[in-house]
Amino acid sequence: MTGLLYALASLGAFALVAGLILAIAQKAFHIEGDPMVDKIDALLPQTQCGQCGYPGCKPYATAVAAGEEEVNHCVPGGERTMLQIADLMGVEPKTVEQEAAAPRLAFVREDECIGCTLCIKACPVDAIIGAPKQYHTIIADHCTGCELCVEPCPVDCIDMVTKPELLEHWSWPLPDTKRSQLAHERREQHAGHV
Amino acid sequence: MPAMFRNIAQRLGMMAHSFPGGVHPDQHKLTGASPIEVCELAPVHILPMKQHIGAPCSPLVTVGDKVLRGQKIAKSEGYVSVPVHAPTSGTVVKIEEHPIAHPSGMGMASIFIETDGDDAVDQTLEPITDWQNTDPAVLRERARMCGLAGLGGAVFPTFIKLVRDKRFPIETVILNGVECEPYLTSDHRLMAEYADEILTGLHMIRHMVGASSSLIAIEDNKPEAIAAMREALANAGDLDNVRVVVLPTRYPQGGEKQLIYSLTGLEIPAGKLPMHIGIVCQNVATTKALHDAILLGKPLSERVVTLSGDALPDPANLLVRIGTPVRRLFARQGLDDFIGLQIVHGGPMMGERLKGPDIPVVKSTNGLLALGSDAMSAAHTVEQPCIRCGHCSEACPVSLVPNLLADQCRSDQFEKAEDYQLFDCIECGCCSYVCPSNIPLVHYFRYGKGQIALGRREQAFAEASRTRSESRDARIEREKAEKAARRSRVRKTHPPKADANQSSPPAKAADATANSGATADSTPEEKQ
Amino acid sequence: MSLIMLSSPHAHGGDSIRMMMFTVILALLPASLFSVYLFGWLSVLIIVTCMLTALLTEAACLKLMQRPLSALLDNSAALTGLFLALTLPATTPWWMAVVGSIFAIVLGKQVYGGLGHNIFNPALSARVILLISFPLNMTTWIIPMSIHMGAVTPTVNLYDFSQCLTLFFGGVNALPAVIAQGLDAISMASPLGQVKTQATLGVPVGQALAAYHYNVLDAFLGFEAGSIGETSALALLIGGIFLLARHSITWHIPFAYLGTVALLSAIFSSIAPDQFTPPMFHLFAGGLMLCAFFMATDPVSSPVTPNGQIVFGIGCGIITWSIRSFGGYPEGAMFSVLLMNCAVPLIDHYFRPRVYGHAKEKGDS
Amino acid sequence: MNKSEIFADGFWHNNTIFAQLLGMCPLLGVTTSAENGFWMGAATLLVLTGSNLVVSMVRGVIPKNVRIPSYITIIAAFVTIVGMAMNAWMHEMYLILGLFIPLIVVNCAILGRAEAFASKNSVSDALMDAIGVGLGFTFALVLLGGVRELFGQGEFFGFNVFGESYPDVLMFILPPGAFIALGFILAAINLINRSIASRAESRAQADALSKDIPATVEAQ
Amino acid sequence: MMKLDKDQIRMVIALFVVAAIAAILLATTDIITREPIAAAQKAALRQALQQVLPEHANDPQNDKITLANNNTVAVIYPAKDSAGHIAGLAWEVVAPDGYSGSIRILVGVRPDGSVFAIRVTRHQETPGLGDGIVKNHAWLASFVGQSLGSRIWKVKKDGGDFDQFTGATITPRAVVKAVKGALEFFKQQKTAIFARLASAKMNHQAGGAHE
Repeated sequence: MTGLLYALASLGAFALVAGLILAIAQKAFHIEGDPMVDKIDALLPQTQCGQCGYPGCKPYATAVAAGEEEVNHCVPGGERTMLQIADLMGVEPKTVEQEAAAPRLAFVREDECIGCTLCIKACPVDAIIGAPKQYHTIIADHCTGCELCVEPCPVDCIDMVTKPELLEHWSWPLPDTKRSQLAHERREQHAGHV
Repeated sequence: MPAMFRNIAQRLGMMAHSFPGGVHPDQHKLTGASPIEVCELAPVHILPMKQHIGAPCSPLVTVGDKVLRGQKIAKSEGYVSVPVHAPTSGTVVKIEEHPIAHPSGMGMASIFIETDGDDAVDQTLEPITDWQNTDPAVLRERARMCGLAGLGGAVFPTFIKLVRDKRFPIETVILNGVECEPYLTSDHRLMAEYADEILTGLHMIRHMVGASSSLIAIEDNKPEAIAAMREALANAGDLDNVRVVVLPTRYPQGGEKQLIYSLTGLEIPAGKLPMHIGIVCQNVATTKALHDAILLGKPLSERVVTLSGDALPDPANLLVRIGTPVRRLFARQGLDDFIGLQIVHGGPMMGERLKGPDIPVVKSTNGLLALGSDAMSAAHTVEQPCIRCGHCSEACPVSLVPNLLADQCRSDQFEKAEDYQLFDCIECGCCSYVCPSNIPLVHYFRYGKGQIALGRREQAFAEASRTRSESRDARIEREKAEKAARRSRVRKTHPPKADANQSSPPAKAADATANSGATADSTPEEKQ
Repeated sequence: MSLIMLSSPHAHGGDSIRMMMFTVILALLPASLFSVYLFGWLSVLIIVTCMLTALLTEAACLKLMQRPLSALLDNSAALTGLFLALTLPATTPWWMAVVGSIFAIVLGKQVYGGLGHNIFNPALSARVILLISFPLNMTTWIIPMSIHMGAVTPTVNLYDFSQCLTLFFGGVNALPAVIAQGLDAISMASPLGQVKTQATLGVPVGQALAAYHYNVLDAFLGFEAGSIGETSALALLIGGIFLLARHSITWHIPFAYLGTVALLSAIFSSIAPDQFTPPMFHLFAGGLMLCAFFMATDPVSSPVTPNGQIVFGIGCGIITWSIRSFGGYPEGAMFSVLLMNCAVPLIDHYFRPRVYGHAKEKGDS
Repeated sequence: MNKSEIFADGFWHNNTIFAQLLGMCPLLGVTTSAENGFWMGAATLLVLTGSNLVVSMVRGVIPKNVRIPSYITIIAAFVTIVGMAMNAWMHEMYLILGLFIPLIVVNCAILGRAEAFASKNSVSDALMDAIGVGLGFTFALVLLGGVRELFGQGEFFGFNVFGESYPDVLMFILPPGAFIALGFILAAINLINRSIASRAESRAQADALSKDIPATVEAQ
Repeated sequence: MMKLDKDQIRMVIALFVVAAIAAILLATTDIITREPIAAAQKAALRQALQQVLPEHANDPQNDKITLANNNTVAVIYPAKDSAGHIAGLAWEVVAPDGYSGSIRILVGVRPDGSVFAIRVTRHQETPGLGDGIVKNHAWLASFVGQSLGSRIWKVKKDGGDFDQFTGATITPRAVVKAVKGALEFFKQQKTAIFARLASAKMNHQAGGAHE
């Protein structure tokens, strides 16, 4: 019987002390604030396309950082961005459902443009210049290819065109050897599996 | 101990310094003794709008224009750029995209000139005979106007290097006559046949940059060139000012960094240029072209090209007008059928393999090789696993560890590759040359560099987009606030009527205006 | 003309894995031949069995992984087999040679991804697996050239093919009883083993070596107990010099390795000659020469850069000498190489050469 | 998830050893023979059952912040009880496994199940999970112990398999052998899983096809 | 001092309750298993003693004596025949210099100072090599009947009379040394031991009378 008492006393006392320490620690080390938003925002491609269901990259980053949104909704960022965010957040990667098309540019057929400025209002990065009743032009270097200007256009004069490949921007592909193909496959497998 | 040996060797005049690594490929200098032949004019010359490192040019002529030899037909768009000149007289027949010597096989806007056969020369540029007493800045402008770019293969605009800068006084001018690539002999023949002109060119450079000493570096496999240069020096009585340095043959001694190290033992710090350590390095062909530009008033419209390769029946050194189609040159030397052959633009170590012979000779074309499948297949057999033998790092002239770098590039670990100084790779090809596993190391490095550049571009673009988006949001916010302020002002002066119907339309209008973006200021509502 | 993108260079020096491996096999020829001289047909049987098994195992692995069988021609499997054979004692039974070779190829090489991916030297890892699995067989040595030693009892004639064949495939029990007993008579400790045992009893080094009739010249030439290929420092040295001359290896690893062992043993044996063996003993004893010239320099599992190779060699030297002097095993050469193999990625990272144009950074050496 | 799915998940798909690679300490430490593996597995199974039951019962009561210390206390209590019982009634096995029994406390597999499953599921589900996971763990231990015993000593559960002349292969008895044998077992398990997956896939494809055919016929 | 709110007080209480329940369970188990554990330990020891002692009529564990000598404490289990004569003695010795850790050996000796049998009770030697000291019955048998004078108490490698197993020298060497130590201990303490045994017997008988 004394054994039972001893056990009770020692374990109980220990539990009490440990519980108190924990309780105090919880009060003392409570932290607030979240620098995660900026980190996630930095990973996003900043197309501001809204395909994630948020009005821009930053709002999406905020939602993801708050844990309210999955990491796989950035279509232009594709697999790579998803993996980076998942890595940063320490969550399980998810497949990106939509495949991002090749980077594209919006192009205004100027002779059809009526100068309504609706596309200018829609552009999230101010890449369209023009004034009312004037032709609008898209600054190719600024266009993120988000397609947000296509829908508002009342005369459907905006096309999405493939981004022209520039000689200066050309870069060597991986060598066409078995080995590099294998490496490539493994990378994809890895990305798909994780 | 090695330092002691080096001192002794130096005293014996055998070698100055030895850069690490390097290889000794078979020389194949088939055309070393072939005098330069003047190549006939082609019926059509094709001139790509960018033949140098830097910004491309824009055409000055339109279809149907008559041009004269040496006439400027495209002007440079930017500082690092030089104009393009007509190689002969004729008519501009079209301006359109045409393949160039680029690994992508992509084309570039090019001016096509149909030769009229007169070869009439544009006389606008006066020769500057009294160059010794001419302001270096004038000479420098002449070099730019004449479209001079490094003819050794790098085609960096020459005038940029020929500058006097008080912060970096130039002490030494180095003439690069090393020509370490196998097969190529264009510089070799140029030195053998135009030693005097090159020497004059060298003095022009010295005058322009204010250098006190100069060296002419030639590898010991070109005795004829060495003799010719020495003779020219003796004739000119220049023996004290200029020294011919004979270097033991080793690839890539012709690389600027390696050559400077070989001659002086100095390293160019990363990210710096030779001028930062008081050195200007010019290729002998460029020097000859500078001589022609200043003393003869001739813009750059022709160059010496070595046509060679184990599959070419009749190798030769040709003086070729820029813009001449390559297919024509090969045909001239007896090669019409390219099946099973590989055509290389430049030397076998650093040149680009062409996708076809339908490209023109450009300023960087120092050689054109037709290689039989044997020679090529040795270089491009199936890649085997790396056995980490370390031969690549032994051969690397900049002391990288190529096999680790290749692993990193292959597996897209670009940050690590940058940490391992991927961008210090000069793509000389020594590592691939010695690799027993036939790993295309240089290819992996090019892939890595390209991907890193792509990443940086994307990063910069995203950054710019973010800034634009944020400033747009801020502007909309500001406009909204201004609107609200104005409205409240209006309300104060004209208190709203009790009727709700009347108060809502202006509010809607205000919202619409707030969302109107770039042209908000000029929307009709705003003007009311 | 194909449209495959091929980068420069468009020339090649002509080196191949196949030739490199073949060069090493050639360099092992003196040691192999000398082992046949010392241990007769037993040596031939071990070498042939190991090389054949290694090749067959490699073929099976390639088949299993759906890789082209042409990879057999790169000579690496044959070399691994030969390496392993040379580290085995003369009395190794056939099944141990076979199991060892399979271990070498499967566990030492293919599980890591095949040629070029193994962290450890395959032959050495197999040898260590054999050592810890069958310690009795792996530490039983016989007197080399026992036929000339004037053995009193009749014993195995190493130059008699049928006797060797019976011993190799049937084991001791398959031999006539008289001969089997004689085998005991010609078994002896290796010099390192002798010193280690005596040291634990507190016998001074000099005394122990004298009792063993140790003789530096014999050790150098190889007339002492040990694995079939490791006894002759001379034969290995000839092979090593051949490799150096052919530029198959560089001087960094062997010199750093041997130098470190020599230096450490010189210092300590001059301080406490009764406890520590002299440098000459260390250099010619056990597998040091074999490891220094052939095992540690195995390209796949050694550092790439010269600086790294020197560090690697010094590390091997320190560990070898420490195990021999203080460890539980008499010989430490193989363990030291395997241990340093683990450190190779780190060494490669920290001992990169200074890149052209970059000032010397702190921590670089 | 129904009960059989919970069991299958714990036993195979999420097997502590083969899928999660947890609980390596007892795995590598005691599996020199199949019998040792079996009893270690049995001890773990008992502890796991007890802890899962209790944790599931108290899951609504324990505050989030002290759940880990509470679970550990519960697990430690069960481990000590099992240890005492083993000492009392299986003394010989206790002498062999004794060192490893207390270590069950820190077997992350058990805490992992308490945290990941029992604290979120009903008592009966938690019991099923404990049985599945525990049997899966036991299976893994017996398998590895069996392989090591078989190749190391030529025996299985003490019965001679390869005959008397089989030489003891010490590597399999020593710790390195545990790692190597485990590696090969994992490879084999992956191979089995892959073939199961590919068979399932081909079956699914066949199903899809058989569904498609009438549809297309109708369309025509 | 910080004030704890309700949540945190709940935390402390929950932890305490869990610990308390665990304590009760453990104490109960302890009470239940205490006797079976003692019995199991006794049985294990009895089995071991059976192997190292000659046939006896008594329970050696009941008749044990504790002999403190310098700083070692030896628990000695005597075996007595039906007549009450001492037929053999057993005690545990520790060989501290095993290959991996110490080895515990139960040494049984006859009253004349010769070994009756030895058994290794606990060791951590390398399986397959050093564990020959448990499995190699022929080797264990080579100790039987040997006394200090009848053998050179060293392994053969060191010039003694006992085999080492091939490949393992350290373990047998440690065992031989420990057994030799045990015999020497017995030789020195023989009279003391027998004296203690005799007195213990008296005590025991006296105690028995009281019961």
